[in-house]
Amino acid sequence: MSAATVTGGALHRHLGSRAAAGRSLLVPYVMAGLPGWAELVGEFAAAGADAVEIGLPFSDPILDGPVICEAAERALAGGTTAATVLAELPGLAAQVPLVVMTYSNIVLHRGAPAFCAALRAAGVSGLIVPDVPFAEAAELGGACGAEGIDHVLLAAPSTPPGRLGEVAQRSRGFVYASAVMGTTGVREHLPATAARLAADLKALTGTPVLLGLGISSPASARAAAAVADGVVVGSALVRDVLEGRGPAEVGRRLAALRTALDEA
Amino acid sequence: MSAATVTGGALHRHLGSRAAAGRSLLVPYVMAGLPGWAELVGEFAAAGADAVEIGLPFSDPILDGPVICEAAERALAGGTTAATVLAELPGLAAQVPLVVMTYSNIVLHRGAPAFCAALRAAGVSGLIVPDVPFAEAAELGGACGAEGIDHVLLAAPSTPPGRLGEVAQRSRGFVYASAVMGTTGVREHLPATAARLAADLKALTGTPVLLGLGISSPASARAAAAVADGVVVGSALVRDVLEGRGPAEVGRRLAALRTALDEA
Amino acid sequence: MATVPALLTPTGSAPAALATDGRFGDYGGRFVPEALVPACEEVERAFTDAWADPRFRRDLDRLLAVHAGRPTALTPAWRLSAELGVTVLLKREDLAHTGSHKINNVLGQALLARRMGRGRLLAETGAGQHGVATATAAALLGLRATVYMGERDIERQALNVYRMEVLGAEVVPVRTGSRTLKDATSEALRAWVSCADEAHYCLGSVMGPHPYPTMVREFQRVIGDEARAQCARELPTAVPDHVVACVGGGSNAAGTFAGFLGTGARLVGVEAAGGAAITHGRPGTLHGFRSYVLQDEHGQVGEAHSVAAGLDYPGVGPEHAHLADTGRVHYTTVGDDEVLAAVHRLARTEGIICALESAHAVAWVLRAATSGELPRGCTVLVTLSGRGDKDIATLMAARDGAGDVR
Amino acid sequence: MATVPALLTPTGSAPAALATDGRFGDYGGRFVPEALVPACEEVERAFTDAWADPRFRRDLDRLLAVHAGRPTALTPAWRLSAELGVTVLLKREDLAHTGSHKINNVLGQALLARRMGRGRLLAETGAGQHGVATATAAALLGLRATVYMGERDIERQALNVYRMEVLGAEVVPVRTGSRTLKDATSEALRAWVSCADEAHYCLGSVMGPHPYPTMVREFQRVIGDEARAQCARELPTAVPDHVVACVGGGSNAAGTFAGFLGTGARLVGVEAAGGAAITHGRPGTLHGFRSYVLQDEHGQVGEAHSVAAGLDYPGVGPEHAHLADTGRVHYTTVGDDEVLAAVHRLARTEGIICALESAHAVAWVLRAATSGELPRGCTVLVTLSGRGDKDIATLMAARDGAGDVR
Ligand SMILES: Cc1ncc(COP(=O)(O)O)c(C=O)c1O
Ligand SMILES: Cc1ncc(COP(=O)(O)O)c(C=O)c1O
Repeated sequence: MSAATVTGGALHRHLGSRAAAGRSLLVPYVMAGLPGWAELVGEFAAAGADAVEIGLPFSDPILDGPVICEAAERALAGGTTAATVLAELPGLAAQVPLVVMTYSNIVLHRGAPAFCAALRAAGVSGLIVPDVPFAEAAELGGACGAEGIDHVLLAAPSTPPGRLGEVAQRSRGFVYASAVMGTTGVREHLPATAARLAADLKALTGTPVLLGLGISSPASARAAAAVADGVVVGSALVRDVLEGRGPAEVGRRLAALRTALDEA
Repeated sequence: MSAATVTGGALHRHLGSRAAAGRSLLVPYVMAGLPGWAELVGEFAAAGADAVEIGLPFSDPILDGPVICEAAERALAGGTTAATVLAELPGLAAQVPLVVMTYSNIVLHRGAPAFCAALRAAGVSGLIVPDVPFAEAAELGGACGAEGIDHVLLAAPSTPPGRLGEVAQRSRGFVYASAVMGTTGVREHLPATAARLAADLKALTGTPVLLGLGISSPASARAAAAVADGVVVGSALVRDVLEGRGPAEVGRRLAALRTALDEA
Repeated sequence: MATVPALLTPTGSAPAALATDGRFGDYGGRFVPEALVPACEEVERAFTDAWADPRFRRDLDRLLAVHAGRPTALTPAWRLSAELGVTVLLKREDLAHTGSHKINNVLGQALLARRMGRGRLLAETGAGQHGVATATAAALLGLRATVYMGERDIERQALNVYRMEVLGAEVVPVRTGSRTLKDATSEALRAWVSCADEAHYCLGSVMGPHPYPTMVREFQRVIGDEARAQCARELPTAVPDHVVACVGGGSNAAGTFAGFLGTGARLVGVEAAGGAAITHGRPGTLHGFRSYVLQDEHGQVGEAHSVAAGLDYPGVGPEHAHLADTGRVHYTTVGDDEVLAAVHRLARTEGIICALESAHAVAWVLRAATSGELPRGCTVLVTLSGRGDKDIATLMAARDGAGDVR
Repeated sequence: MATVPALLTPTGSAPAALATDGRFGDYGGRFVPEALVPACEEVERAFTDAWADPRFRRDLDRLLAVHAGRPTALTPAWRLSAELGVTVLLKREDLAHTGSHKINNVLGQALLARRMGRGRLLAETGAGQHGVATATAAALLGLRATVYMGERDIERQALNVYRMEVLGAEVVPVRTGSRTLKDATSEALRAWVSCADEAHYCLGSVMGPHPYPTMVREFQRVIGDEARAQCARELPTAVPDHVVACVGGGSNAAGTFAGFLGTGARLVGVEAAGGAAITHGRPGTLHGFRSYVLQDEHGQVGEAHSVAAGLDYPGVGPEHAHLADTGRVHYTTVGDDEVLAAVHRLARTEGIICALESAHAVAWVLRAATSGELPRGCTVLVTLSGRGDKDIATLMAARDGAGDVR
């Protein structure tokens, strides 16, 4: 493994040390551009998030289920662009690291180096691009590295052992372990595939392994935390926003998840 | 030519002697089954018809234009059949010979011999079946001959010389000379094709040659009489009936035609 | 087979002069107004001449190949065969240009019209398939086309009407009688009387006055000739045990049977129960020929009723009447429900949505395989006369009207 | 031509292993979630293996022949050629079963799916042609089919929806985004993530993640290989001067061009003016591949708008992007009005109502013959990718909306 496999940026260090301290990590997702999204980042930090994922809406989000698809459509209809979001981020004075999640065309449209530079300028410390799999990640990884952005890679239940090792080694900030073969969405129980993948990944890396995709209830979060270093929670929170709940109320749902994790 | 070419029935003798006397023959058409059709036969006889054509309606009259098609449809819709018409004919005590005109399926449905016997029983003296051309006429001609019915054949502007001679020789009662390449209907002027055909036929036979198809006005009747032995008039009269004119009124139209012919 | 010698021209032989008087036993003939007789005779002469002319044959064969897409495939219906325990082969006229076998005939007649110096084609049409085919052939050869169509059919088949118009044809609404195919045919004959010198009447099936029943069969025999050769390659027995086709006017069946009359194959013609001239009609004359005709007790021609518009004709080609009388071909009927079920069955087993007309032949196979009339292990050739694209709206209406159809 | 070696497999040669990394210059690749990468790799392995296997080739060739009706005809457009002063040859994919070239690809993928032990096909569809073809191939091989279709397209294309249902496919309405093809493709990819172990994603054009652009081109190269051989028989020069095809995703064009890249023919790809990814797009990623994509200044993918539903796609196959960059193929656009006029012109001169998609290629020929871009006396091969039956309602609406269209 090259030097790139051992260094990491602010996100990497922040999550790594918290996980090392035994804390179950909680990373909620915010769709930028929805009403109150900026306040929600603050609420999440206050409610115990270890980092916040900022979704930049894209017209064709192939890893997202109906809830986040609808959120993206609404955000786009409201005029949200990568530029408007990145311009607002510094003003949030977020208390936790921010991780941008978006699709490759949004990144490549500006060019990966320019995009990563813009992320850094906006105070973002990590980037997740779900439609850039490991085999396509070299260019983007280089651009992230050049700007000190942690490039978070995804692993899936279908990922074969060899590549799982590479993903585990190369991912920065955390390894995004797909709990299920599927898209983002709200699922009742932690899928059976999750534990096995998390265990495999943890055996391969010291980088925190977070389970995401479909984790929505305190129960499933607790189950996930038992096998991984934490969880990413998206659709359950976004659905609240779509249904008109304000930042404080959505923040309370996150707090409940925090409690569940801490009790685990 | 066989004996059949020189003998003829009542219609043949009747029209032959009238024509020989220098009279322009007038044969009007009545669609059996339309309101007042029976009275109309009497009116026509009184108005100077030399014979009356009785149309038996058929569902698919391929030599008829819109007026007679509609008349046939109405007659059929009213329940008219060959049997009902033939049953009424003797009661008319018509003052002139009657010539039935219908299509081959109506004849063949009963069989030509039975049909011709029924014609004779009803007092009919002639038969016109426009979709039995000369080449198909042997069977029907034989059946007519056996019952003393005059089988009227059609000739057309397209009929080649050889067959024209045969039609002229074989036709009984009169030769039906199609004034035009077309169907029955109302036409303003005597078509140019008429004079030539009539002249050709008259050179081939002593049987009266009547022009039919499209002759409707006194002027065209007069023009036809100048080149032939008379006319068959159909659609102009049937149209009157369809438009609701009563037998007396329709009879007056025939009388006008008679006058035109007599003045010629 | 001595009764039907004209059908026995062997595949691929040099064109032989057709000697026929237009009679098929008691049937056929030329029951048209005297005015039309010369036109029919001229078509007869021109066709006899052309059919014996290798150049005409070559031109037609080339048109059929490069324009209409012949030869059409012979498809083994693998899954249906397995389900039925009977080897089913499908002759795929649905793949021919414009979607049915009708194109075979109209290309022949259009070439003939050009040879005769005619600048215009007249045609009747019911559902519109023959009208579309005629409009197509006319466009291809630079002729004008006038298509007569019943007013009711025009309403029901708006898409085909527009197809004809796009192809440059004039569609004339027919308002007489039942305002359907039967009346359109009468009207086309009437129209022909007044323009026979410049227009050729391009009749759509093996009906009408002589020489049409013979001529159209000859133009359609390419179906049977191809299928015969394809079966010889596909089947160990070379010839299928049974050959099945639907019968409206009877042209796809006549063309199919033409290839197999000289063999031992059992031939089956399937009529629509509501338009079964052979099964339910009586001898009569209609549209210039003598044959079985649906008619009432007074000799008035009846209306046919079938879910397949192309089988809505109260008559049938005269050669079929004769083949029925001699017993060489077995004619039978299937009902609308069986037909709809057959469309769905074939679609789901073979991926082919056939025309409702063609589905009559398929429906008979389904029934006969179940009843044992088709013994296990036998081979059946079925002509799929056309594709079902034109029938989708009808299928949807049938589904919505009766939930059990599928 | 050294830049595109994979396209040069000579016609009829023994199958050669396909060595490709899925890159066409800067384009192509596999931009899918990590979860889908193994599924793509498995398709790649299976395809590479199958394509080198003479038995697979034989099975596919036989299906294409006996079921889909290949080879399709090459039609000299006699009258149009005379009018234009240019020899126009039409490659008739409109005669293929289900009415377009889409069947070539789906039969290949369905056979592959069976070989991979998959019991189900997933597909996206816009106008419904690829959906119908997929449903057809699934029925034929006894697979289940699930077709994703935008809710707006479902409303606009009710007949094709019902055709798929008759064939036994499940049509799933997609309610995200613009509720058209683009969104249906996204949804099919999403669905594949959760069932990649039992379902094969049967993508409809030369797009998507590697190996789809290569695989679909190989399945479509039968168009170009056949046309090349047919041109050799038809033309004194053996190879036409120009080869023209419409470009939506780009599969009929890729298949056509594959037969002529190794020749001196000038190749022309015609996009819809309102969906011209190459002419008006910028490099981007969409649906798993990098290519030219219509997008706004923020990187959001645009909606395409064309009278031809099959060209309503904001991306284009990556190989086309590369062929555009290298200059080997000339890409251009035509507008809806020219396209409608081209449908009518071809219908009236050749008796062929082609698909609105295909009419883009025809429209370019009409324009280029007039402008002199096609010199008098030159030869042009035009791929007619499909038939226009599906478009009749659109043509009628265009007529009613704008009297001058004809
Ligand atoms: C597909 C199809 N099959 C069959 C027929 C019936 O005609 P024929 O019996 O002459 O083959 C038609 C007539 O329109 C048709 O369109
Ligand atoms: C007839 C026809 N042509 C062309 C296309 C465009 O696809 P491609 O560019 O992949 O050939 C379609 C797509 O639906 C089509 O139906």
